[in-house]
Amino acid sequence: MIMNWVALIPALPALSFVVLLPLSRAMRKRLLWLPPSAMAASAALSLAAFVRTWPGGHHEEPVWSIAWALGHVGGRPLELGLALDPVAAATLVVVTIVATCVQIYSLGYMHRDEREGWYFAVLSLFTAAMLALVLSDNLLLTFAMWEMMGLCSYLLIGFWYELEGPRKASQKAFLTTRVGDLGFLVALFAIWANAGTFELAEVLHGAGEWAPGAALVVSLGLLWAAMGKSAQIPLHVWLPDAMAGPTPASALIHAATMVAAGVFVVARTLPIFEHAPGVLTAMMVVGAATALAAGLMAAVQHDIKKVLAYSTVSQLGLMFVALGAGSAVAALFHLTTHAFFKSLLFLGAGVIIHAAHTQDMREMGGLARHMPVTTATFTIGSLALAGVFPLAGFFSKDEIVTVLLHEHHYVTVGFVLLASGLTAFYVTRLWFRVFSGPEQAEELHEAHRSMLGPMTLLAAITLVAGFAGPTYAEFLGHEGKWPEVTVALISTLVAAVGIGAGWWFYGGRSKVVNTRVWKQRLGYFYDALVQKLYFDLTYDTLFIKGYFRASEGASAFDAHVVDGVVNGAGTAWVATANGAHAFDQGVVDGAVNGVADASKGIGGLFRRLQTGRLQNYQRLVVGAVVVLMLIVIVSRGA
Amino acid sequence: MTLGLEAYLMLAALLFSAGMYGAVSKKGAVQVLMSLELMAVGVDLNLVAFSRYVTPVEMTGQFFTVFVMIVSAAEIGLGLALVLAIFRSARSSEVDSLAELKG
Amino acid sequence: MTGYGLLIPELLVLVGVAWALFASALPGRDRGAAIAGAALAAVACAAVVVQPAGEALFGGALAFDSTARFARAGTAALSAVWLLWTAARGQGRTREATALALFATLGAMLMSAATDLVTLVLAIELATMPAYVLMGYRRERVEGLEGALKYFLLSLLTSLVMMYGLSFLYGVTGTTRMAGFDLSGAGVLGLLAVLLAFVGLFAKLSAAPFHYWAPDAYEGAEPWTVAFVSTAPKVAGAVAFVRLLASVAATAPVVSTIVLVAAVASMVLGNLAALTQTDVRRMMAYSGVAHTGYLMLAAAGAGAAGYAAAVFYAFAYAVPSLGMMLLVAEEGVLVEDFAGAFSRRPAAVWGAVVMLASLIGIPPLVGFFGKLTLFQAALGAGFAPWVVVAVLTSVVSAAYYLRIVRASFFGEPVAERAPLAPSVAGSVAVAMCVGATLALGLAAGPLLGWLGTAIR
Amino acid sequence: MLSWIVFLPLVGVLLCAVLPKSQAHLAKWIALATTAADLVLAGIMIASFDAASAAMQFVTDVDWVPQAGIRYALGVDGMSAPLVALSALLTMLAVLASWKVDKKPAFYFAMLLLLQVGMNGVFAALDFVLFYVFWELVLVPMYFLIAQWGGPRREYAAIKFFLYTLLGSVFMLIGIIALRLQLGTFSLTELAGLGAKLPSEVQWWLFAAFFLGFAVKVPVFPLHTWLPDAHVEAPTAGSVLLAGVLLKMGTYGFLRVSLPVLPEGFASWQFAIAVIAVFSIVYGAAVSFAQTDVKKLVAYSSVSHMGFAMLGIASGTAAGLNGAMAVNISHGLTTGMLFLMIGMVYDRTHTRQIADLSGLANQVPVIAGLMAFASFASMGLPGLSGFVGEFLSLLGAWQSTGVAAWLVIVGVLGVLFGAAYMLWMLQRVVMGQPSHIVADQPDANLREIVTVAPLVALIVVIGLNWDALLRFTDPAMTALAKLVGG
Repeated sequence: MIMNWVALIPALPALSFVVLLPLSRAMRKRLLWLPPSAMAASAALSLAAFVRTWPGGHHEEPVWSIAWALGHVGGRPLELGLALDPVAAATLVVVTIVATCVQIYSLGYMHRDEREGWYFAVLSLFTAAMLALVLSDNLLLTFAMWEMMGLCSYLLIGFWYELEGPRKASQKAFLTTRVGDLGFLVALFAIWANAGTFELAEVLHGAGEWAPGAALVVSLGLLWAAMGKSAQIPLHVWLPDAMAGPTPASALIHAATMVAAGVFVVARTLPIFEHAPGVLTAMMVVGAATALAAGLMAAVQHDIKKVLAYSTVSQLGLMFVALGAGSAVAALFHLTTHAFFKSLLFLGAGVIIHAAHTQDMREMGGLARHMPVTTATFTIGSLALAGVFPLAGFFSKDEIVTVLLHEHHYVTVGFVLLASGLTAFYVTRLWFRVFSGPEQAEELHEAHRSMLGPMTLLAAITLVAGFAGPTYAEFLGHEGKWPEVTVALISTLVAAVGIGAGWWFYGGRSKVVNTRVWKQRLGYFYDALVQKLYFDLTYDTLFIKGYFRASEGASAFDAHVVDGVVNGAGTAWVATANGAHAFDQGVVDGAVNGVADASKGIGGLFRRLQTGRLQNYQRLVVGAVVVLMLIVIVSRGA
Repeated sequence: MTLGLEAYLMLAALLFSAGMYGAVSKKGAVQVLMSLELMAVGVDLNLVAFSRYVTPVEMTGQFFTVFVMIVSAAEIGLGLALVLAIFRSARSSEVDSLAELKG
Repeated sequence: MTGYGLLIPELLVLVGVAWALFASALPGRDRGAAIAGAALAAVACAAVVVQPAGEALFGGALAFDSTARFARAGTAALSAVWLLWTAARGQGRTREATALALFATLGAMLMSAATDLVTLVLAIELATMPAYVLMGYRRERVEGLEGALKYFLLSLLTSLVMMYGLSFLYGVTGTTRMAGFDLSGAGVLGLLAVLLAFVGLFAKLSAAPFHYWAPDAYEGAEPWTVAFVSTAPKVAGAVAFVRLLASVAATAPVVSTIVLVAAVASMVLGNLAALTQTDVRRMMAYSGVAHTGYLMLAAAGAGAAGYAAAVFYAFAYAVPSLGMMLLVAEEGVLVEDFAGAFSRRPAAVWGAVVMLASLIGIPPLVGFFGKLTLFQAALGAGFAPWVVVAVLTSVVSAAYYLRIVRASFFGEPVAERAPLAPSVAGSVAVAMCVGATLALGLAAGPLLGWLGTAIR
Repeated sequence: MLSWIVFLPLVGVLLCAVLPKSQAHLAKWIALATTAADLVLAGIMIASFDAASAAMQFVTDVDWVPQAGIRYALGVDGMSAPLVALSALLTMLAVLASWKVDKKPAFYFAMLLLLQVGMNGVFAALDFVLFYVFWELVLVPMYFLIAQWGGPRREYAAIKFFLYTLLGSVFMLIGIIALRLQLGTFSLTELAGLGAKLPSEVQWWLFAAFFLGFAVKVPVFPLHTWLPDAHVEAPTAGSVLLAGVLLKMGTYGFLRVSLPVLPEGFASWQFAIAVIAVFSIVYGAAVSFAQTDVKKLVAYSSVSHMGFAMLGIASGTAAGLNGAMAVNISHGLTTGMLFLMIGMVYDRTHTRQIADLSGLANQVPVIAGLMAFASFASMGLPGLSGFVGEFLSLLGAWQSTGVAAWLVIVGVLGVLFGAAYMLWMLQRVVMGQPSHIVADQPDANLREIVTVAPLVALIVVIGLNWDALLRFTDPAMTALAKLVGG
């Protein structure tokens, strides 16, 4: 049965962008109800689609699919297409729910900003692109939406473009992700060269018979792209700076959707990676390293949003580890749960920043007493992130650990557990810094109802989502089972240790904690972490400044040398043509300088031949006659 | 001893080159004109010699010589008129003193 | 219309001469003679066009084949246009100028038809002698006379060398009919004869090693006299050159190497020397040398196509450069004098742009088709490297021609100049040149067809 | 029909020429009317163009100079039809953009129309000499447009442009004549098949001659130094047409002549062209990153974009050649639009220095928005026309045997550098606080928006539905790819 209404899911938010785009600011303000309602409708449709694909499970034909020809190249049609299969259906629900919460939340949060209309328009366009990516069953369409999301994140990060920070951060974000996108492009070329089509099913099906190195090139390209989009080391530098954008935007983009797109695409194309095992291990290594490094850096940040940003990088690292171990389900499940509790934390952070009028945790404290709802929901989110028992985070992280144990990657398990411990530690540190301790800001008050509503909804989901683990796995066509007791115990223990350490350092304090104590104990290691492990420093000096110098050199080279070659050739000749100084420089500007100088030099030479004295001419004529006679005689004789 | 064609040609060549040397080296315009006239004589002698030895019957050479003589006479007349005009306005007929036009 | 009827165009020109010389007795002012001359020259041109080609006269001394017909019509037309302009703007003694010009035209028309050494020598002298007087036209200006003297002496020297060569040519082959030349048995003497003969023609066409008279003579003379001397006789000169070359090339291949050497020398020297000129007359002199080089490159190709291309190119060069020299006569001799010309006379400056573009070889003008057929002939004869030289030097030529355009469009007028007296006839003459440059470009086909390939 | 499209503007030129001094301001209306009529004709031609067949359509073929074998032959196929339409469209927009020209307007618009005759003629010509006639004809009006209405160094830039292109094209003339001598015809359609018969040594030399002629126009790395000067000094309309159409004559020359007529010549030169193309991409992007004049930045970006087109051509595969054509059309649209926007900014602030401009978004949001749109289109953002050309060229190059894979990867870097300089420009010009020059400037008026609207529409339409363009180019390019054995 034709379910073409599914295509409406990405179309509705796109429509609201197209409607808002040409309007003036005042008109946009009046139509502000349009984007959230479009989002809500899209969420409803996603739920309906989810119900329609229930019970899901693994079968060849997608529930619904539509394809259309984009163009013809060399006679072969180039097709794009959307398809609804269990993976897409599940992710659709997650994305639309989070997006709707963020949109409703933003109504309150962005209330005073006069360019609010533009914010909602771009947010809708972004969501449309994400939904289209999820639904896409054609890698070219995926790439197109991938870059579209990059553009929207550029516009959203750079929303307050009057300020220096957002301007630089948006450009950094776009260029760093574009570095990753180059990988995607190369992968697309290799796919087209080998499979002759971008249609996902055919590509996965035919991956076996490709030319030897092709699978390696494709998977490396896709991995590199995912590392760019999901901010894995070494391409993670843009995410912390991206916090310069509005917080709800970060909640949607840098917690739930865009950064997760990398994981989603790799999950979709995992069969290709199986043909290049080396890439899987590389992915696991990158994931583990990122999880640990990001966790460490999160622990030393003072800006609340930066802590959450590094935490996202760390959690994404975990998802990469799951993918590296070959289990798409574990990664997707963690992606789902992470989407909920991380966006909840970001929304919470938004409220906290509004209340404390600062992003620096050192100037916060004692919010718990005045903001009960925010504290409650934030706590649920933090505990989920830390991996405490009843909450979603615990189940999805355990899923990953069980998969790792099953695949006997014991070293990686160590890394994961260490990272989880660190996560618990910095979550507790954040919680106590913000909620306990002396109040530093005046008249703290609870946020507006429209902002708390979505947060409570997300908190409720986080409470319940964990238990959906096995059913989620079966829906995706894998046998779902509860995590073993041993694994549950180990991870709870690790979480407890983390929380305890956090409590011990930052809990129950009456005065403001300063960081000097850390500096003495850890010394230069602490500085390294504060300096974000010198990544930014090396990139700036090596790539950014290097490129500046290279382009300055190229421009000078072009203006003087290449152009100069045209002039140089002239001046060189002129210098050799003796008596060059005779003709004046003024005459030169009329013609093409280099070649002109040369020809002028020689021209000058000929003119000197013309002395004006008749005798010379006669002698030259007679001389010429004699020379010609010699030529004739010699050539005749020869 | 009978004088063959080569002897006449040698004489003509001698006259021609003497005239050419004179035209090239002499200072005065009139002297240059006279040397050119000498070259013309060389050409005429050459033509007459050929007519006598190569085409004695048709005597095409003779006609050729007549025309060449007429033409060079007219040329020299014109040349003298030109030199006179220059002498009247520039007070000197030194060929090399006239060198304003150059470059 | 055979036999002596063929000579009607020449007779018309002769009537023109008579009218100019003895006009003092007849009514009508000084200018009347020039206008009458122009009209007669035009009628002569029409008469030539009407004539069928291919007749020989005086026992083969004159052959009115299609190439001769093209050159005679061309020369007559060019002198008609020049006379029209002189009637309007000539400065004094126009009757003498008309007589001299028509004499030269008569000489040129005969030269293009001459197939016998004797008629050739006569025609050449008839064409060049009036030129000496025209170059020294302003008796009171010493430079004029100096230029004329240099032109006279060098030209006389080279024509005597030519006659010496021709005498040997007659001696060796035993005949003065060009068609009958057979130099195969002649050995070195024959080749020397040919070489010496060509020295004169090189000088007449101001080809490179023998061009020294041109720049000084052009600079000394009045621009409007240079206009005639540098263009009208050149078409006929090209025909004579090609006819002599055709007659000897078969049996003395070394001559085409000599012509090639002269051609390349002319192209390079002419264009490069013109680059830094500030006096437009000297620039046009060197440009004349350069264009003679192109013309000889085609002729060196030694083939029917090459000869036709050379003659066509001579005409394609003559028309725009006549127009340009007339404009120089009106605007002033230095490149700076053209400054701000566009604001004064936009139509005339546009005419200059068209003519200069044709000289550069920009399509769709007559110059382009001249160069196209020329390069085609040269490439056909395997002169690829020399064609590259020709192509590069024509780019260089664009540089100095554009300086005139640049001055007239963007230069600020240096001194406040008295606006030129408007004259219909003068502008019509220049307009005819511009029109011909454009029309003959678009109608290059029929023109080439009409020219035909008479000379094998 | 084609003769009308090519020579209709000539009517406009004559009308402008004959305008008395007093009514000189009427010239712009004449120009608008003629270019609009020309666009309508071009529209009819595109609409009634039968995309399926790769053969020449609307052909007129009559003798011109029979002695030299030159024919007056016009015709369009899948490759030239879109280019003729692009030229017609951009010229009309150029006329609209020069509404405020008050210095000698009759002369200005006459030159613009004469330029259009040349441009339309080049794409429609089927006889090689006719092609060369229009190719050279374009030089004269462009020379006057730059030299008369240009910026401070206009005379130098104009003469440099003239001599540079003339040098290239005279070598092409030698090639044309050599082809005529070897193969006996000037007709491009006949030549296409015959060329293979030539010995590969001759093909190598001929390809070199044509390469010089076309590469100067594209422009390709060593021969590009005329472009920045010409662009910076040309008036807005001049830059739009120079970048929008004139550069395409170079690549069109490769596609119409070099590839089909000299397949072996192409095979021996293929790798060299690919290297030069990729170098142009990266080099152009790097140099434009350091520019201080926004117009020079866009000029160097043209070097980079046309590098993609050359890479597509070097690939010789159907995808690559389609990519080259796509770059031609989309670069015409995007860079044309960029120059129009820069023109608007210049009309207001009379400066093009990036340092003086900032904060356009707050002061003139519409212009800023359109400028950002054009920048993202030229950066190759999927969904807009820029991506089509770059993606297909790189894809074709990857598939092609003649182009090494590492070259494509360096080419892909060009995509990144392209984004870098465009964003860097946007960040300084569009974002930030309005500088004192930008403050209290009026936003875009209706005429300016109407000028840019068709470009925006086309960029989006081609971006979303590639077949809008590929429908025309694919048959011709597939046939060409088979001919070249790509």
